[in-house]
Amino acid sequence: MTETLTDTRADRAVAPLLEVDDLHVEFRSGREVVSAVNGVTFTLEAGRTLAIVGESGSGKSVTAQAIMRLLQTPPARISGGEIRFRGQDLLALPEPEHRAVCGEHIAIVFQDALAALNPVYTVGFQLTEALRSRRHVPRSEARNRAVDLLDLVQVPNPRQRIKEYPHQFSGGMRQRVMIAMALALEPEVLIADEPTTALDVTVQAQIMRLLGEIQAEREMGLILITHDLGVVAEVADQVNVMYAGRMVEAAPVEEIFARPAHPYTGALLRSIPRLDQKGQQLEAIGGRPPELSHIPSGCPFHPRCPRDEDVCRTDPPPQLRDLGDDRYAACHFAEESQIP
Amino acid sequence: MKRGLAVSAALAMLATAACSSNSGSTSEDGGSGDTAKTIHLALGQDVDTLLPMDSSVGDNIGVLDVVFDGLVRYDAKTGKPYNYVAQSIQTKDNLVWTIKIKDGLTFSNGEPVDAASFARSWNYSAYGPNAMANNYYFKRIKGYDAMQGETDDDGNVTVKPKAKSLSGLKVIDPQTLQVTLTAPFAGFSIMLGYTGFYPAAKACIADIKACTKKPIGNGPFVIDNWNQGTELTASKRKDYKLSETPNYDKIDWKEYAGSSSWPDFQAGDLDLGAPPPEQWQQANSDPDLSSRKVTKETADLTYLGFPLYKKGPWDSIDFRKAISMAIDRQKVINAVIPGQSVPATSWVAPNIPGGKAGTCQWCTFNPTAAKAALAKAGGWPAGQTLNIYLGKDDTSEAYFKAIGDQITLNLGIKYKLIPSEDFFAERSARKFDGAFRNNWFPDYPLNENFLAEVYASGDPKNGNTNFGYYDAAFEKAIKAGDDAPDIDTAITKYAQAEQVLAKDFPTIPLDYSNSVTFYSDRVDNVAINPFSGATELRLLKYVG
Amino acid sequence: MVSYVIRRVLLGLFTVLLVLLLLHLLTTLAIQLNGNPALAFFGDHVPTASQLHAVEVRYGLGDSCYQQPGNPCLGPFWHRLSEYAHGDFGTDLEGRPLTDLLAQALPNTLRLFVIVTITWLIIGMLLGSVAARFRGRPIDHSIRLTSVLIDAFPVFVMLVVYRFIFTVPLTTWARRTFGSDSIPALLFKPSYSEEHPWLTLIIPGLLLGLTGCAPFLRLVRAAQLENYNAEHVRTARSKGLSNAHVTAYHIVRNSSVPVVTAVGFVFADALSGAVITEGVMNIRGMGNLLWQSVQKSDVSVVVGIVTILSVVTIGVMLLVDLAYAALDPRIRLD
Amino acid sequence: MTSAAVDLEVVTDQPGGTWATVGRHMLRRPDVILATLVSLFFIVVAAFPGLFSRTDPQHCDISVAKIKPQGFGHPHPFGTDPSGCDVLAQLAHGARPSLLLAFTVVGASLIIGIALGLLSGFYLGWVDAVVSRLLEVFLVIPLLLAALLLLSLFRNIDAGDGDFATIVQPAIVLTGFGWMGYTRYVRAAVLESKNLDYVRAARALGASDLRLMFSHILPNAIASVTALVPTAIAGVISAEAVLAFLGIGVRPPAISWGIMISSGAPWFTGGYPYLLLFPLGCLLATVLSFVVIGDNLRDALDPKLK
Repeated sequence: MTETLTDTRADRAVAPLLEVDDLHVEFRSGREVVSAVNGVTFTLEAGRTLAIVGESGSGKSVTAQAIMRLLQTPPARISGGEIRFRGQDLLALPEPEHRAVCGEHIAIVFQDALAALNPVYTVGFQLTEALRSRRHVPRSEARNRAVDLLDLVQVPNPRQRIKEYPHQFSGGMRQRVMIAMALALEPEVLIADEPTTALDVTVQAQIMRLLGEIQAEREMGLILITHDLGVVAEVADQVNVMYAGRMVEAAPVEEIFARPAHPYTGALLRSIPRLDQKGQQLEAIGGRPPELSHIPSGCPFHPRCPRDEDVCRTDPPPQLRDLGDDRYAACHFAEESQIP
Repeated sequence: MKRGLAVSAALAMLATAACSSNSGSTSEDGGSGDTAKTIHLALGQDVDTLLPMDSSVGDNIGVLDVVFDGLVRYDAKTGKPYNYVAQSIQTKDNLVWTIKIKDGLTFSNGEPVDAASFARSWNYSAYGPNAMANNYYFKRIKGYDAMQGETDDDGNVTVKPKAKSLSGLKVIDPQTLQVTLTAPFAGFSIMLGYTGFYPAAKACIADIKACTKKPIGNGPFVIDNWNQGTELTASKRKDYKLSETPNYDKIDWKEYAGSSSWPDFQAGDLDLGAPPPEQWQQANSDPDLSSRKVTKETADLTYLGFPLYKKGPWDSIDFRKAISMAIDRQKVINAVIPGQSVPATSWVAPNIPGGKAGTCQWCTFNPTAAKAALAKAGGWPAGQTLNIYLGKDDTSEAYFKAIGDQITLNLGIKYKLIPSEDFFAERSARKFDGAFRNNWFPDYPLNENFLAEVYASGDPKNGNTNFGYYDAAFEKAIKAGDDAPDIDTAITKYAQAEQVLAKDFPTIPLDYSNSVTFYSDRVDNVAINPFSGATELRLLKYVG
Repeated sequence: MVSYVIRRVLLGLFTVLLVLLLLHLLTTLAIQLNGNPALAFFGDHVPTASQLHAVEVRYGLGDSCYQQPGNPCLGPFWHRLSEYAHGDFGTDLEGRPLTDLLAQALPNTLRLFVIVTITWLIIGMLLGSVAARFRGRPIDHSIRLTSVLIDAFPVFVMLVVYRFIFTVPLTTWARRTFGSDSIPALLFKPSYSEEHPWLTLIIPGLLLGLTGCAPFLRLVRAAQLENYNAEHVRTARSKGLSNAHVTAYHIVRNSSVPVVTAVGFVFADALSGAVITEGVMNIRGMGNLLWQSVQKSDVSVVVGIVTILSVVTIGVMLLVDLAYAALDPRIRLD
Repeated sequence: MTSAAVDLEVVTDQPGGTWATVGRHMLRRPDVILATLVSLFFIVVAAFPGLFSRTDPQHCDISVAKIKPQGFGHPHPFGTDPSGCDVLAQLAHGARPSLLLAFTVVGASLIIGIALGLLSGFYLGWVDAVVSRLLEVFLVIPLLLAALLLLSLFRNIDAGDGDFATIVQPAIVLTGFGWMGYTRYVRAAVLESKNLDYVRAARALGASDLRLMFSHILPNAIASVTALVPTAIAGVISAEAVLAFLGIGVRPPAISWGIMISSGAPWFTGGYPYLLLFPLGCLLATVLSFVVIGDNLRDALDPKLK
């Protein structure tokens, strides 16, 4: 069944922009099989920003790459679940059709722009590459589009800068080029995989504000992947927290900050400086993120969890429970509100 | 697009240089297309000149044989000389020779072939500073010494040559040349067929450099073009008057730098060819190929010399007898150069006037007698290796390895081969400390050429240069030969000189090479010149 | 950029000068030790002192310093330098000007190199990309193994076997079926022919190229592997570009940078391969000419040819660096 | 370039363990085990040829020339060559010059290369300029061309008959024109690791230049260079055959695989294939095993290309 993707404006409003439903991703090396993502579900609506937060190794980047089918398939394998874009399961699509979606409907921005941009081509070439090779836009028109894109991302003097090479741009400017490149084909969904991690704080804020403006202006769905809750506060509408390949909490951004339901989210909040709570001792979370090859039994967070009851160790990993007000948490004691 | 520029520049530079027109003069389209009957031959690459006065070794002698006519030529079957350009050659006392030249013969550029053309060529060769390879052939003619400058031992000229021409040469009239030798020599007329005695046109002497590349000859063929190192082409002269001219029109020589021309012959690109040792067996077992094969024993002698000028076991005759009898010559030939040589049992080639097989009694394989002779000579110091020096050539290295193995096998003497490019330099500088390879390819068919030139020195103290050998009886016999009234008595006198050699046994004859030539189905009547071993190109018939 | 080229050219000239000096000292020492090539001129006959001296003068070895080992003979060195400066590259032992020798030999060697380089590029890039593309799979191992085998195969063995076993049957078959002057007939001709230089050089060039392509192939594979994992390739894929586009623009283009530098190194080694190929296949080229003149201790030809070969090598290395800078903008030629 | 730097840190952060892990990694692969066995076998043959053939390779009787291989148990198991010498004896005694030449040349080139590379990379300035000029002069004249030139020009110097004497001339020439690759490699590695943090830290702690060079920079430069060694050994072994073909390699009466191959090649085409196949087989087996070891060593040390 090769469904074509000629979606008309009408059904755009019906099916959610992007749904990830019970996604499982495994990594096979030798005889050992490691599950990097086991059972992640979330939806993204147009015009809203979903932040996925978690320490490195929690499977957030793998999820993003699974959506774009960028995972190297000898070791990695999507072993379950669906990724629906407007009701259309991307995983079922054959390669050429899936490729048509990438860039056209869903685009991604990576963390380290210097490595992500090809050093031997000019910025102009890389900006217009998708336009010229997929939409066969004539060279001059493509160049103007490139200048507009750089203008959109507030890169000064764009007509001159498109002739230059990535290594001639500063960190912040390169990240803007990445964003411009992702927007080349006016995608509806933009995935930003730790877009600001490699930048210093002041530039970080500018990039986040730029993403927010573009997302609002174009009514795009924005998935913001980061390990830094602080960055998320202003831009995100909804926050999902991931730990050891699972979604441990999902809630609107105000609720996450006000009433963190999962102990891990609470620990994350306590480890970042908060304007609203002065003089509070910053605490680092004890222990280290679990090795994906041997995730602890029961609730994966239990070795580092202040609560750590027997049930956490023995029972199977808790599922996400609905706590009302769009709040969900995967913890046996989620309902008992205010975890210290 | 700056970026692409450098890359394409790199490739372009390589491409243009590569396809620059082949600026060497493009030879006419020899092979395909035209209807002229063409013979394709191979040429060794040590051909560096086509000037007769300067050609003494290598394939250029074969080329010049069809480009020039000598006063005398040698019969293909017997090797006996007969007058060709010369009308007659007379002498009463073997001292003064009167040569009459046939009338009306011309060079390819129209100049007359007369007495002056021969005198001009001989004078040019004899003049020392011209440093011509055939210079020493004229040392028998009166006035030769006056034309050589003297040099002191470290090589700078002390005395400039006094004369520019040989006083012994007199042009009596345009067709008559009178030659006066320094001393009577019966074999002088026999020498006149050799390349060094060819005539030279005025135009050639005027511009020697051009003449080296495009000789002006009086033979049946004219050199068209010589792309040195690659190809040499010649075509038949229409206005050639004399009788010996073949039935084909063009000759195309292809030059080979050491690599064997055998595959080209097999593929049909060449009309004459000889297989390398490795292919010998296959070539002979191939019914088609072996039916088109001609072999003939030649006068090309390979022999082992010893540094008689140095103290050591060499100067004992018994030691040399032991070495000689320890070598099974036939077995070595069959293993290394099958069918390409025959064991030598004399110092003068049997097919040369005055040559007779069997003059050497100790040249047959006799291991027991060899061991006895070695013992008589005081044996060989234990542990010391016998050095064998030779030139750099795969076949001769394999041949002398087999000889060395025979000596070790039958006498227990360990040996070591020392091949070197500078073999000739070291030999004449007497640097050898062991046995060494020698080869003699006669310049003219007379037993004297094998004897006087190689062993005579007239210097009792340190003997001839290469071996340091001197025997008054040998020198006397040679002198008697020179003074003999006619050629036949001369030959018997020279033969007595060979008997003296047989008694002294200074060197060990090893083998006379067989010249073996395979020919393609396009040619016939392939005859091999007995003493030069080259194919008689004038007798070759093109059968298309 | 221009200042860089000028500086490199000057450095190159300085290097050529050093090479010339090194060559002169070596060849002079060789003559002093090996004895005088003039003696070889006389073959079996023993020359008199005056005849020998006449030939020495003709060979340009008249200067007495050639007789004393250890004497650097700087006189003749400056003489040769001034001659080179005036564009006179001297003559060989037989008096043929070097420029004539080169006019005949250089085109053949350059033709051989063009074919060799094309063979490298095609086989190297092709097999290297295939090996990288199917990394770890059996085809990757077999390609790497065969490339090692070919690399270890002495080039002369292939040439001798080809010339003595394959050429004759192939060319006779081709002549029978396609006519004696057809392309295949000339392609398999046992040795080089002046009338059809390009055709008769293809197979020798191929065989020589084959032996040199192993390092090339490994380099292409390594360079492409590095790029397969590169992040900019992942970005390109995320833009929905086709596999072919991504491979051509983002993998091959980036991995061509180290490959170009490899041409510089392997080019220098191909010169030595040429000596053997030209020897066996009877090609009148620079390698063959050099080998002949070294055998005859023909000093002026040896020095002349090696100098020209070094100039060509330096030229190629400079071009490779320029190409390197052109291919990778991060390299700045200050 | 950042990814390369990162990997270097990965390699060096367990300094002690590098070789152990490399060793474990290598020995798990079957082709490496086979390659090691083959190369060890030929090293033993080179060290003790007597074990494999009692006959003296130079005892050649022309009357038993060109005998086809008769198989073991007969006087000439591998047959005899055109001058009657036993092929098996030659193979056994030919191994030593070939391998000895390879090890000496690579060893010497390595030492020169590392020394010059280290000095020029570490000190830069005029040292680097001199070394670069030297590099360029020697790179301009390629290895084989230089060998051809030097060995033919100095052909008459006889260095005697000892094991080492027969290979001293080609060894000097091949080393003289073989060190440049290592210098470039080490220099690049030194430049790369010179300004890494752990080296700067060591310098800040007052480590002397020598200590810096030998205990900090060299170990990780060595890692990439040692991977080159086996492939270089393979290169010299096959180069020896080419030198023998040109008549300027190991000098007879000593025998080497190269000499057997170059004299055997024409006979292969003349109907005696075993004269080429036996020595060529030995050469290819040795070269192949060294290259397999070299490739795997490089892959083990440079995880990126595994």
